[in-house]
Amino acid sequence: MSKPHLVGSKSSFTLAPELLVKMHDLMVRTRSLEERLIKMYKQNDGFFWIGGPGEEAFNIPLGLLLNKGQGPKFDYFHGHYRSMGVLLTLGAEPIDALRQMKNTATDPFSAGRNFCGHASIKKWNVAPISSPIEVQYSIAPGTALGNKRAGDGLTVVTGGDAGTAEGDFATCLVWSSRPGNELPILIVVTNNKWGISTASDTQHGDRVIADRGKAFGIKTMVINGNDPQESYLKIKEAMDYIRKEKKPILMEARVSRLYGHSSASGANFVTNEEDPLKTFEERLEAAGILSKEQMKKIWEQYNEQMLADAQKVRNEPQPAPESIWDHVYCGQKGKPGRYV
Amino acid sequence: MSKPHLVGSKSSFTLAPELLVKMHDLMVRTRSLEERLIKMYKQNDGFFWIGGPGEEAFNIPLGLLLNKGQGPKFDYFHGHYRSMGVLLTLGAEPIDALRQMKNTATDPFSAGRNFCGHASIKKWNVAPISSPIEVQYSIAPGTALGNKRAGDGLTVVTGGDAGTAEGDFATCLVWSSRPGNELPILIVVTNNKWGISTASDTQHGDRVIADRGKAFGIKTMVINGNDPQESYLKIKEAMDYIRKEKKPILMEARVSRLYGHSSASGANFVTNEEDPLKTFEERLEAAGILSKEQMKKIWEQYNEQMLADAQKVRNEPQPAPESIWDHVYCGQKGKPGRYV
Amino acid sequence: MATMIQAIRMALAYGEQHLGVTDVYGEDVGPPLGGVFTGSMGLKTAWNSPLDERGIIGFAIGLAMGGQKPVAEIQFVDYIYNTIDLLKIAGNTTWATAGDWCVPMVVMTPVGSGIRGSIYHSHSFDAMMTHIPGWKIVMPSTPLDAYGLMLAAIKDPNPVMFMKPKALLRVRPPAEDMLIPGEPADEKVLKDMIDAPLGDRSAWKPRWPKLEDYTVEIGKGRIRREGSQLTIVSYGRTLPLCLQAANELAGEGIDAEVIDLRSLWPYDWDMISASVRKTHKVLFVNEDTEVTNFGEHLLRRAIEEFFYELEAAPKLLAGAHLPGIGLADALEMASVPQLASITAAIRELAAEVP
Amino acid sequence: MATMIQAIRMALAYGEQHLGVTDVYGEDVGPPLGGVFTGSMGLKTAWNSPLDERGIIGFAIGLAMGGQKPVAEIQFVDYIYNTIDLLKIAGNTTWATAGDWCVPMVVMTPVGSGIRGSIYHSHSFDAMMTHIPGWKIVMPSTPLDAYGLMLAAIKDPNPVMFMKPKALLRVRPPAEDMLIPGEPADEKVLKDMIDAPLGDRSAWKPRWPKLEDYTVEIGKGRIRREGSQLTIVSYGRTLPLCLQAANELAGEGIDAEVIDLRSLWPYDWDMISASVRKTHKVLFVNEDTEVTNFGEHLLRRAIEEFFYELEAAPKLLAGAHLPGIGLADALEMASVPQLASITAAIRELAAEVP
Ligand SMILES: Cc1ncc(C[n+]2csc(CCOP(=O)(O)OP(=O)(O)O)c2C)c(N)n1
Ligand SMILES: Cc1ncc(C[n+]2csc(CCOP(=O)(O)OP(=O)(O)O)c2C)c(N)n1
Ligand SMILES: [Mg+2]
Ligand SMILES: [Mg+2]
Repeated sequence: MSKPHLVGSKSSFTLAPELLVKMHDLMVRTRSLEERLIKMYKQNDGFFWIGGPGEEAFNIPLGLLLNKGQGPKFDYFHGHYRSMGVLLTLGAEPIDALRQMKNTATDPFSAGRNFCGHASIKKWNVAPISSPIEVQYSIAPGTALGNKRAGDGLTVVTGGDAGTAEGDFATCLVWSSRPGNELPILIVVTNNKWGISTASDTQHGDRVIADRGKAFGIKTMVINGNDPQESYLKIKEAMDYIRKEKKPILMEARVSRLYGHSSASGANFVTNEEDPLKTFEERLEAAGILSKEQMKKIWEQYNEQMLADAQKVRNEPQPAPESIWDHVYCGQKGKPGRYV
Repeated sequence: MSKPHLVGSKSSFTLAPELLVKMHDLMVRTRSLEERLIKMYKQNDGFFWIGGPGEEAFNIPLGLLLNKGQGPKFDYFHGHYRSMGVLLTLGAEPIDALRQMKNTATDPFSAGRNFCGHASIKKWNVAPISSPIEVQYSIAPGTALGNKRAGDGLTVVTGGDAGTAEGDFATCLVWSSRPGNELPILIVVTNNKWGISTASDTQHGDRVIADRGKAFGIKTMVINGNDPQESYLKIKEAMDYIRKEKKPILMEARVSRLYGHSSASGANFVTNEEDPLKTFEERLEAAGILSKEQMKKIWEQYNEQMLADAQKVRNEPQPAPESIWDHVYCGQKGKPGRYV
Repeated sequence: MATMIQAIRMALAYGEQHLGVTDVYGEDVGPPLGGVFTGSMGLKTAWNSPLDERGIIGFAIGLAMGGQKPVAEIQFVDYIYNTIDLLKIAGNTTWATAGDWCVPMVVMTPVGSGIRGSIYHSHSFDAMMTHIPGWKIVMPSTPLDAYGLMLAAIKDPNPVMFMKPKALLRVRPPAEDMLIPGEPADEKVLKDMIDAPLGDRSAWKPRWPKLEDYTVEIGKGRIRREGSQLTIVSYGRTLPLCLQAANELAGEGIDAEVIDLRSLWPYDWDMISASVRKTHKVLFVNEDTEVTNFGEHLLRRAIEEFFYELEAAPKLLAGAHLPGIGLADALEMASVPQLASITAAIRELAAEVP
Repeated sequence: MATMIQAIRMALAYGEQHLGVTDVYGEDVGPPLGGVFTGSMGLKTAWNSPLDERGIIGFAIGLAMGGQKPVAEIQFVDYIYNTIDLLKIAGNTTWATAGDWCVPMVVMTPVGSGIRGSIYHSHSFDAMMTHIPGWKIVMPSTPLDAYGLMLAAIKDPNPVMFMKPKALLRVRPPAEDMLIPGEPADEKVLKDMIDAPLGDRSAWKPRWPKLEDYTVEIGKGRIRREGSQLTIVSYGRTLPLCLQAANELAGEGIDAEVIDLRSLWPYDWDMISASVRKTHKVLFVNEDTEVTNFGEHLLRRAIEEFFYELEAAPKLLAGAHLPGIGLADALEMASVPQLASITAAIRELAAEVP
């Protein structure tokens, strides 16, 4: 990929142009992947699509700010099915997401077992993404305690707004704020104001979800997750506080849901929500940081790459039936007897 | 029981003396019952004791203010294992509590099946008290919706402070405050600062539990549950609001735990917590409403009654083994086949 | 000629109109969606709940106690596992109170494999559910039975678990089934009356047919095929496969009786007994994982009562004892009974000689 | 001569000192109480958690993923039923990630009847737990086995469910058991070293004996009595009762073999097979409710493999299929197997002739 030329001019940005360009690149890459996944679904190259288009302006900064590595000295990330942007930013390869979409044997996240977007990357402390809403909030405090014991690492957990109605969200607040045993954890709610077909204002008396942290003495933040610069700065501020104080923060990020809930609701682009990538591109152009031309090229490159990758994946093998017996237990392969 | 003579003098009370005398009477009755239950346990007339000594100053006013009856036009009460004072105030007979303690066949609450204090009185909308902590908070909003549809009834749910760490407490807040579908429910936490052996300030970042309602727009109150007058006035205020507005209130009542957690921790009187009944008696005497003599007599009468009742219960039959098959299903008795 | 999901929807409409159903609710159950499988589209008492399964079950118990008649939905049974304590409470309240309270509530939830649902949209629940006393448990395999069992569930004064086999929700009824009393014979006419249009449906209202009462008694199975040589007992998704296998094997001279259990608890032991006493061979088929499986209970009971009459070891064909069902075709196929494995199991049983 | 609860405590102390256990936690697990059954008294990593079972299990998964080695307690198994989804996640994480993550955690929890625990302190969990793939599951019936199984559980890289039979926690070891390696022979000496005093214990510290490694391999049963005429397979509370019944019945000329399964998953099928192939009769005993019961799985497998070798119908003796165990003596006695019912079942099986 050729480096775009940086135009140093007046801008509405305070972040360095290099960083903005990098974020833009990663956002396009992520969106391009999601759109390829949707196409695969529509072309019958996968049974189900769910993903994060509309959350790039939050997910990419988050991925950039995570301290990547394995074990409790490094940050843990407990994401959900809209988190692929975070993972790509950490360094995951788009083709691996396509593999999971196509449930190939080569899918490194689940060997063809799990839905697309349900990744797992232990070497970078990316916890397995599983379908049940909100359980990650009961689990994440555990890795945060590991972090606290090992040094300056922290744990990030994310999930949607509707899911905060599950008790696990409260569990996360309780376990993260035990007096004298506060945990270094960034508790994120990506609020798109929907749970599938259900509008949040019909269900949530807690109109500002972040306010739920206050009773626990947890510092709270509400941010515009559609603005990558604001996201970057606020996540950084939050992480600095958490690493230093070893205390939780509850952050609500307002985001968009650009292709509806999932393929079950059609996976078509919606026009009545802000597209954070479009907004960002307008600002980048206005600030003279990237030209329309340059951005178009980036899009084209990624779109081509995704298409090529998808074609490659199409020819990869499906998992063998007998593979179902592998990995019931740690390190186990094959079926030793009547049962594993 | 002979009516005590009312001395009308200056007092720290604003409630009518008749009401204060009635509350005192019911508080003594409740305490006397609990102390008899503890004695029964210690004399091997029961396997386990748990109860509410220390919560009378809250429970009796609550019982007095409930609108008793069957069905959604009337108030529902979802209590827990420290709620016997509420039930006695509604009109339950102490001897029935002794029967449950002794797990006799005559135990009207569970026919010898459940622990003492685990009552159920459908004819007065008293929901079954069950052992699992906090589940009543997930259940109570349902009866509150029944209330809302039927008229001016409301639902009261109570439980301890430690139990609010369960997700069910959050569930109760969520379901009670859905915008446009708020429920007429009084959500009570009786905070004695303990969960068995665990001090609440070691576990609860939410130092004021009632604050958890605020994010949901739920009106909150923190009251001195050791003061029967304050309890009465505040519960009344809360109920008036709920009946009128059809909206929830979250009330935290600070109470004492006077005999430890249960018989498992010895069930011995603790001296380092306020005894609300003792405080009340001192105030009643100071106000000239009841004399020491009068109060002593009330105690004696109840203590005698409880003893006599306990002796009676001792001779009542234990449940028959084959009774286990009854009531698996609504209205069913006996074992029709290989299985019920 | 309703599909099963239409039949369920009509039963709920009948329930609202005639049986006092007050609330049909759960995640995305109300407008605009009307359920992820359209099971509650257009119902007048349907509403969307918070995303909180514990709340959904708890609320149903409360509604039942509060004089209401709820039908609560868990969107996928895969998400019911944080509510087992509440299901137990619904099931033990009458017993624990020595009959004081009854808990008349219905929980409905899609179960099983068949839609490439991967790890969390493929669960079966028959094993755990039959281990929870105090409930009645049903699972239809035809639209008519779905209608009749839903009405029975609504009328029952106890908690009833209504399991909807995902794979069969859009399948047409078998030829031998009569119409649901009141439904138009033409499926297009029906669709026009009760299915919401695509796109904006805010102004849409269903026109329910003049539905009639029709109850399938809980606890009664149904012989879907009579046979003399062996008995197959199944329910839900695997039932039509058993039937198909039995019909196909008839050509090989294997004459199998196929029982649709329909009610898992209480279950129709009289029907199973009579059949096994006739055939002396029995195969139990379901798709839950096979360890501590409800079919093992039925098999144990068969052993208890017919050990000396059996002419072959009774068999269970069930799902692989694995943590999940994988997404890829081959994985799902290898994990739960399919036509081929059912056919093989029947053949094997038929061939077994003592 | 430790009791089982002392043995567990010593195993946890050994685990802290030598096996990297970082957290022993749960409700009232830390000081001052050290567990409602004293199982974690004096442990240096023991701490009290919020009253939140979902939090306890979720946190354990997180700790395991975060490089820690947790032993989490659910105070009574009766309160585990709102965490089944999380137990399933602990059990499916390795499989769902195709081996990427392992989840090395131990959950310990008291199970079963025997203390007049009424409806919510008497639950058994073997049926539901064995229906959750991906776990290992153990339940000792002697102090030595408890010690050895706890060390095995801690060393295992998978989630392990350690069920503590409530009724046996304070029982002394059987005569044939050796001492736990390192423990003093005199129970008073041991008590003095590791049991906290009554009253104020804020200054108290345990003096742990110089404990040694001793592992009971998960998946291995133990023949507690050799016999030739029939096989009894049990575990937990009912095991000593089976043993007592077998010993008493020896006088009547009934020679029963008694297998303590010890591990429920994986279980020692080799041991069961060898025994049944010898005796041709088998009785499975446990106290969980009898419908969709783990003993039904074992019985089904026996039928699958030995149908034609059995000289009597294999039997299951288990708990009544009821919503709870009642408080009154007579109710508890009538609900779960006791010495009398076990004895009767053995007699009946011994007398059965084809
Ligand atoms: C426990 C559970 N219940 C239900 C579902 C089905 N489901 C999948 S996504 C979803 C809505 C989630 O909404 P929200 O938490 O706001 O996240 P969003 O999808 O809007 O990002 C539901 C109900 C599930 N996956 N898990
Ligand atoms: C779900 C559940 N977990 C654990 C227990 C065991 N238990 C009984 S009472 C109790 C402490 C309750 O504390 P709190 O809620 O503050 O009420 P309190 O007893 O102090 O009134 C515990 C842990 C239980 N009954 N239910
Ligand atoms: Mg959302
Ligand atoms: Mg308390």
